[in-house]
Amino acid sequence: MADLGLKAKDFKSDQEVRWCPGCGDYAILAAVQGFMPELGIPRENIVFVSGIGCSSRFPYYMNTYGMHSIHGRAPAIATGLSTSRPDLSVWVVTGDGDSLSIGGNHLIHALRRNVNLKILLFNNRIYGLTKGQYSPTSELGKITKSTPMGSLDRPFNPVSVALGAEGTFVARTLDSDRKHLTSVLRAAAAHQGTALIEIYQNCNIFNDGAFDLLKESDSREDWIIPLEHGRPIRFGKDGSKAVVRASDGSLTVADQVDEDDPRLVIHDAHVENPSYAFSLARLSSSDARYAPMGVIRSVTRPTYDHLMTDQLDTAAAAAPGDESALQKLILGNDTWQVA
Amino acid sequence: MADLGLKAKDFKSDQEVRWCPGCGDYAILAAVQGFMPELGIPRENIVFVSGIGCSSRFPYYMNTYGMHSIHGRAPAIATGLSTSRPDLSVWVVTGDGDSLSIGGNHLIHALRRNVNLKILLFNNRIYGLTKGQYSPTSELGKITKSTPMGSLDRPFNPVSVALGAEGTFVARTLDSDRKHLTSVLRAAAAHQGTALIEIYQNCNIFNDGAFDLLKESDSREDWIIPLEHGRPIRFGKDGSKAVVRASDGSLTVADQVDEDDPRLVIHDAHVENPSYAFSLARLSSSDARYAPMGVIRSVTRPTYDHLMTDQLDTAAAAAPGDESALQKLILGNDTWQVA
Amino acid sequence: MAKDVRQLERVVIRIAGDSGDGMQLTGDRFTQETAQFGNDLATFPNFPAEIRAPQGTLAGVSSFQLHFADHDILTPGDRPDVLVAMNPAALKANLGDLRDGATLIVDSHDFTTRALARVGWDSNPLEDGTLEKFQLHALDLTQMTLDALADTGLSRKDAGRSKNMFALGLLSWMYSRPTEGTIAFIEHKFARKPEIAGANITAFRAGYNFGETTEAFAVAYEVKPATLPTGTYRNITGNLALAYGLIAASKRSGLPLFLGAYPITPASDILHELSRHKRFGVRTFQAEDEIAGIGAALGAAFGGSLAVTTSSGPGIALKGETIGLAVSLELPLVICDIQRGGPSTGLPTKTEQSDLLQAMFGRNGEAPVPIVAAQSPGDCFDAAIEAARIALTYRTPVFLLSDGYLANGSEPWRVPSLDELPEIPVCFASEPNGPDGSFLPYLRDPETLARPWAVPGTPGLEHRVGGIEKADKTGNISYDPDNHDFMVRTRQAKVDRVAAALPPLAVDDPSGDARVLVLGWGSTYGPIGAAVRRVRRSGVPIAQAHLRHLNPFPGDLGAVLNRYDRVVIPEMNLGQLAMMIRAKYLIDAISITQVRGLPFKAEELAEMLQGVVDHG
Amino acid sequence: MAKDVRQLERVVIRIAGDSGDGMQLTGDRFTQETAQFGNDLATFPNFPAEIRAPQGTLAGVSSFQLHFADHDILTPGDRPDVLVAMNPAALKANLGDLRDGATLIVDSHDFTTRALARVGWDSNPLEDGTLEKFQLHALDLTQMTLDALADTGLSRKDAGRSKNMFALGLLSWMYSRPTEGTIAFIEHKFARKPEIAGANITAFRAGYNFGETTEAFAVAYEVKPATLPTGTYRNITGNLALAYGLIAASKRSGLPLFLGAYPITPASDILHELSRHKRFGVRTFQAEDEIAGIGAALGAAFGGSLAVTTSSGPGIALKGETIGLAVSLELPLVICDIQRGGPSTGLPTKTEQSDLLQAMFGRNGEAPVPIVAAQSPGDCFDAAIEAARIALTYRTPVFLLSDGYLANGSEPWRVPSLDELPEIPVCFASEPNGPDGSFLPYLRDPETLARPWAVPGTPGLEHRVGGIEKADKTGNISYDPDNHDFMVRTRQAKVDRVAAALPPLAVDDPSGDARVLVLGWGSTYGPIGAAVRRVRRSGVPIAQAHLRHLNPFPGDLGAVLNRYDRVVIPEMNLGQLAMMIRAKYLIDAISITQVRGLPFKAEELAEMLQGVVDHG
Ligand SMILES: Cc1ncc(C[n+]2csc(CCOP(=O)(O)OP(=O)(O)O)c2C)c(N)n1
Ligand SMILES: Cc1ncc(C[n+]2csc(CCOP(=O)(O)OP(=O)(O)O)c2C)c(N)n1
Ligand code: SF4
Ligand code: SF4
Ligand SMILES: [Mg+2]
Ligand SMILES: [Mg+2]
Repeated sequence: MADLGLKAKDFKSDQEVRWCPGCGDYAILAAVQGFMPELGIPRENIVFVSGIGCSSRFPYYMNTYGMHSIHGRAPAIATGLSTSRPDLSVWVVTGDGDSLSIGGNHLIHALRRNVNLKILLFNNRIYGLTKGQYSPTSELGKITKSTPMGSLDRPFNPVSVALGAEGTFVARTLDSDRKHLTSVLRAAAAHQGTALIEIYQNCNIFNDGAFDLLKESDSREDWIIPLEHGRPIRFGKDGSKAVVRASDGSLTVADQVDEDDPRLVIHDAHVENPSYAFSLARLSSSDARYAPMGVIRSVTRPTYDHLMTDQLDTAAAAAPGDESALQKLILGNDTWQVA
Repeated sequence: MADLGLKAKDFKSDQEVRWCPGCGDYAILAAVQGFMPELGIPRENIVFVSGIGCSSRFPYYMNTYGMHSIHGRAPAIATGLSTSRPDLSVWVVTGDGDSLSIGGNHLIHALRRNVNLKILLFNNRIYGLTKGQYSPTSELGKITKSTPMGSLDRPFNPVSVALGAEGTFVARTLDSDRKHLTSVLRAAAAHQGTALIEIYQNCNIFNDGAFDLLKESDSREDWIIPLEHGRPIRFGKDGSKAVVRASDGSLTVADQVDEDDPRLVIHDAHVENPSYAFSLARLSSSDARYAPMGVIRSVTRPTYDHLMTDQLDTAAAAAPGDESALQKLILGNDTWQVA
Repeated sequence: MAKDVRQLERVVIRIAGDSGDGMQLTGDRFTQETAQFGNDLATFPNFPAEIRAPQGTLAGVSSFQLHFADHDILTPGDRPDVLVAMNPAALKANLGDLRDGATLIVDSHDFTTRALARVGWDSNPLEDGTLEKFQLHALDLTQMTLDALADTGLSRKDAGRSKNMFALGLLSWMYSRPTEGTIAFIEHKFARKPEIAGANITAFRAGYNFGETTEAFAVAYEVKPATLPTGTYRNITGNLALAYGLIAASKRSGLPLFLGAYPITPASDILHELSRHKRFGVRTFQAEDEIAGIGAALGAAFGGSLAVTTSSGPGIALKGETIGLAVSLELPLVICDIQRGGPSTGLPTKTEQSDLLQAMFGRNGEAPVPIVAAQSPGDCFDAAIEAARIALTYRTPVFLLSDGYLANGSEPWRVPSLDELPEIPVCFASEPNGPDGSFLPYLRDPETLARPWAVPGTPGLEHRVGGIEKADKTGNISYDPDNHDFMVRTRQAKVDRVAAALPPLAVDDPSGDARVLVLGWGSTYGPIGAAVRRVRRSGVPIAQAHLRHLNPFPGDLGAVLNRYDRVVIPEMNLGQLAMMIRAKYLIDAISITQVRGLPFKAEELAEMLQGVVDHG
Repeated sequence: MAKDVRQLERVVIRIAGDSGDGMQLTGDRFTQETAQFGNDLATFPNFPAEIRAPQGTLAGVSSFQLHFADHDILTPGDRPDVLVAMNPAALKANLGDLRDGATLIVDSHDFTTRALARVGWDSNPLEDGTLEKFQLHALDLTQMTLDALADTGLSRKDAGRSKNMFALGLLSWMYSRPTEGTIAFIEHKFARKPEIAGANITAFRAGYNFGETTEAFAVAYEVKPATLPTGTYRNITGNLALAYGLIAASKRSGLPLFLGAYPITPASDILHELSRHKRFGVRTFQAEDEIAGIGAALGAAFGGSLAVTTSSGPGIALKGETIGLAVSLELPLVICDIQRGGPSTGLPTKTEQSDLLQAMFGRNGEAPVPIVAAQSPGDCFDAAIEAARIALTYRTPVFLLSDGYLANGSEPWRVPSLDELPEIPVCFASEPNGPDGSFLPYLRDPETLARPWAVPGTPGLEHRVGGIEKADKTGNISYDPDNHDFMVRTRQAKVDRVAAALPPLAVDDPSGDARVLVLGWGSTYGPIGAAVRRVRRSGVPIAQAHLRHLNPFPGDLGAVLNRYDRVVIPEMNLGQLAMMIRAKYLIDAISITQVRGLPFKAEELAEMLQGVVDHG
């Protein structure tokens, strides 16, 4: 990518950032602003579209084009933008409520269409902006303002949802790990099509510590399952834990796995069949604390935007689309003259 | 279940059935009416709720309570009904457009909540009622009124979507196979929670023959993969094809598989981890013609309706809910008298 | 045998049969022949909501009405002079609409006891005197078709399918229509199935010849061509004209067209039509729902497209929140509402004008949106261009109201030359407009109050927009009370500004003596015009004005209304325009309403207008 | 030292600080003390849309205003007599609202050059004469708090958090408030963190003692208890009263309550509150979106619950299609719209009355819905019961309009005894009502035009309902034109019928001499009442009437309006009620509008009313 001489600060808008002090959103903002120069795309060709929620204030802080739209609809709006302007780099910023509650349908349809969007899903497992109701990613039994006796509905696993919806690129990362976050942004930017990045984000006001296990030095190595394409999936403090394939074909976590254990799984983000990625995602269902992190799936498929442009080009090549052609069209085949 | 002496005809309403002659909906209606007496539930405790579409006319033809609602919203409406009236047997009838296009979000949320609904998704891979636009289950490249150069978006696999959305019961069947359809209805009715049944249905006007491969005697055995819990997944004209587990853990179809081949997969609908069911569903991605049929997944989880009732009961047991308790509540703790 | 040919000034024909009988196609063809011949005409297709309702039932009847004349006409006619009924259900369902003495051509083939019972007849109306007020021709059209096709080797079922062509042939003879067009059409349509093409042509010719030969029909009729303004004409439906209007607006503004839509009757055909014109740079996006449809359109508007979304009432209801966002973003967007019977799912295939107040007020907060309405099928073309002009000029969402009657109805249309159409100049912002090279996305054009449209890709104009209240000029989030009051009033003022550039309202008051003005909007144009002519023919002066712009009203509307003693407003709703007029001008407008899913009948409306003239 | 205690009739106090400073809590406590003491009062909380805007910025200022008096009052007051400002931003943001001579208590702790620059001050207003019009008390409240807590072992940061309690203590002393309640409250609230409880109590007492001891405050004030109608009182906010009203309606109708809702400011608290009352059989369902929220409620209504959905403007816009379905199904449903500033996301935490026309017309087709509005926080209780009564009696969706000002504002409320509340008799259909033991789900009650409510589980009454037009009586699908016209008019007639059972409109016209009537609705009740009092105090008669029912209007409204020369309608929108009144009664009502996200100020409104009285 071209080096345009841009710096992180070139991506800071003049608007004061207004999240709560300590909010995980700050770190994500900094990481994104820090990554943007790498894209090699002039600021004017970048657009951030968001819904509503704390996280959705994001576009105001980016010195690019931006739209802070309405709750849940950012993927739909961005689809129209990207499809009509495939020359742009279109990013969507959304929260767990915005994207998986009210906006769930637009999200899954963007994924199946493979529109060229990079979707950053800030998952804090709570409704921040409306002050602390449970969200579709809150754990079962969650006590919140709207669920004083505990929530009753099983949370979505956003990665499973995306894979069930034919997603071509699905990744997960953590607000506080800037290096990892940046590497995932890089992979997403390189992907042609819809890239969904789930970013675990701490809401220190309404759901503080939701991801502490993945952040604290004495526990994070036990629960983060780092994924790197082509590398065995090993983790744990001493590196002895690993993801292995059980005899029934399912993936599980095992301890004390040798380097040459045949059960050891080598991560392959590019398998066409999403079943493998799905199994990875479901490691969290055996123990909710497991968090596979990194690019879970990344496969190549034509993008909706380009397919549409191709159809327009094909049609234009087959028959003229100029003013006289339009005049002919409007006239149709059955005319008569009144003199 | 109690035999109430009801017959199929008791479930026929006095309304004239108005689908196109030859439409697959007729067969489904007959199968459902034929199955209803088995439920052992009095007609007045059964409710059919539908959205909009050809298929959604269904409730008018059932001599039960019914609501023909609006496009895509039946799962939401039925959720309110079932949650407030857990004594009822609530059935949802929907089409591929109704449930997966406009109604996708309500569907996936009903599934994750595990509301006690039996959802019959009539998948004809087309919009019937609005006269033939492509639907989210239409195959890529489909030429329809709204896609004269072919559709560009990858279809949903409804089973994958449901599994990605934490569905506890997911099954598939065929309009024309009454016996199979009935067996699946039976299993769904027995399930506690949301049961999604995808029913392949022929629209002979706008998408005729979509499932011919699964119906015609010279091909159906090659493409239908029949699933029975506890039984090896074998099919093919001579029964020599089977679903096998490849060395990388994925499921594929193989020919000439012996009875004792260790790769042979024994169907287990009750595995808690949905990865297995997901892999089954994805057999269609290796060859779109493969159609696993039957109960793909059926696991036990408490239903949303009952959990809510339990919370009400618990609350009522902990403190009175009578008129004088209400009076106290309204008074609050900080009152004063004006004499 | 030489037959009588009698001259008529006008004829109303209705053909009716099962939804599977091809009535709409037959009607279309007869319309084309008639248009080719040079008559003025208006059509009214009417079909059931079911795709194929069960054969032979009342619910399954599909019909097509055509009014043609040697002078200009305005409606498809109130009461048919001729009914062609292909089965008992079609006869029963339409009988009540006929004028006394009308000609009845009935296919007697299916008049079996069973079929009769199915529609509630216990004796055969063809025989029991039920039809004595009419000139009945009971003919076994089906059998004659089968006979004509006996040698083709087609199955009975397939051959029977051509009976509509037999009927069309007969009608073509009766009304002296040219036949070449139909034959060419059949050849083209069934190019891949020559045996079907052949059968249809044979049946069509057989029907024609049957008219020519048999004694059953003593007279043929002729309706002379009408004298219309000079030009090249074609027949066009409202939805087609609307789609063409949008493409034309795209060409005239130099912006690519983007449609975000979800299918819904009776709007779907606009999506279908536009999806066929990719070579003109038209992008159509079939969205997952109406909200995504308008959302995608709004995204495309942000990117610099001429953005459009199309739907009908229930879908428009879903778009309300996003329309509010568009108001707040001040981006151009054309929202087409092809109205149908409501509330809720209502009567999907029937017409109504009951979304006017939804268009005005169907969203939260003070969110004004200009509204234009089309008045006839061909006029949908001009209305679409006008909606696009307002949207692009004022940077605002605009409602374009049409309805089921316009959408599917057709009329001869003088095809404009593209370069006679108004140009729609659009100028994207390209330079900073604020102090120190800054960009102020809400700095307004003093005349139109439009804000600059700076599309992504323009260096130096990077900016953010959103649905939270914005500070004047900068567009930054602002919770300032005075700013909010100012912005609310400014958005309203911008919409009001549209009136400044509108031409004066045309009032049709030939004698200048009228004391009563009939005010209308939308598809009632035809019926009102026809009713007004009737009233005038009885010697009473009466004035007519029809609103293209419903919001804002043309600036001189108040003055026009005040010139008359009484203002009457006929509407296919419970009085929605009447309410707006009463509130704004405080005049005691009389509301005439009918909510029957059908256009007004000119005759009935004329009587009601006469009543107002007579009794005030 | 003995101090002066001076009597006052009324005081308006505003406390302001960073959103993190606990201003709302402090205000609530002071309000409770004041209520306990027996003053009449009204409150106005005002906070930013951000959860925690950055500290020390204007955008982050949160404030709470309390008006209390020895007589009954109607509003939280226009201009504070006292402002407590906890930092420079709070001072700057609120200064403009003070009356001359007001008392200013400022925490001087943070008045550093940097903090001042942050809000655009380049010199220190505490020192540069900016505040000379006011009685300034610049005190280092933070430092005093820290000093008071020096021995507790708390960190500086934690100790500093108690400065709001210090301020509250000081205020409590100044206005002679009882303190036991606050101490008990703190103990209860921090029961699990005794060291925090202790610190807060210490700070509170320190503030109180500071007032008592220091010479800075020469006088304390006393505002005598007000004389209000006898009864048991409590302080209550609108959202809480609304939630209680719904539970009460559930008890009085004998139906279980079902709420389907999606969180949105300022409606969420109703969901929160109701979710806490499961023991009363209340089911709350937090849906995936607003459409599912109302959908679930409608499903529950079909099943026989008292069904409710709550939202604010943007969410209501999404519910339009489903409201239309509810109109068509004719099922009871209460739709609460807690209005906020629009359009679009607008001003989420500010108040507005701009959804009236959305409630009237925000859906496709002719879909009339009754509308009731609450006029004060406590009145939300009665309004909820009235909405439920209409919904259940007439089997119709009903809009209940409240707004952000009522939702969060509070007032003393005479707690009703449950058995004084109206009973809401509901009778489910249990028997066939048609020929041959059939059930006719659309056979209407001749008086109310309500259709029977036959809930699933009732043998023999199995039936189907849907959104397609239904035949009269049977409810079967019907495309018949005359039936449609009839049903459209019948649904309208049913809603109009609601007026028949309404009491006559109360008009407040003490002298009977007024020539001008002020007509209002919703939360403008307080400001209008206060303004009217002011006008009257100047010796000019003026009448006031306030509408609980916006659709239909009370039957005698026309007669009332005609008794006056002029009708003035103040609204926090661009004139929505005025439009409805003008259209219906053809009177030239004068619209006074303000769209500032804030209630009218009584003083300004009084001036405008005076203007109308003087100049017509
Ligand atoms: C149509 C609509 N419904 C509801 C809301 C209120 N609302 C705003 S943000 C939000 C949820 C925020 O949660 P999430 O998406 O997780 O974002 P977060 O604030 O946690 O970053 C809700 C319910 C709204 N603004 N618009
Ligand atoms: C809000 C709304 N949008 C669109 C429609 C139009 N519509 C009715 S049914 C339908 C799709 C039907 O397809 P499907 O759900 O697959 O049902 P099928 O007719 O194939 O059984 C559409 C788009 C509508 N009735 N309401
Ligand atoms: S409420 Fe939570 S998510 Fe929102 S800004 Fe504050 S810390 Fe961040
Ligand atoms: S259009 Fe298709 S789905 Fe609809 S009734 Fe006809 S055959 Fe069935
Ligand atoms: Mg969140
Ligand atoms: Mg379908």
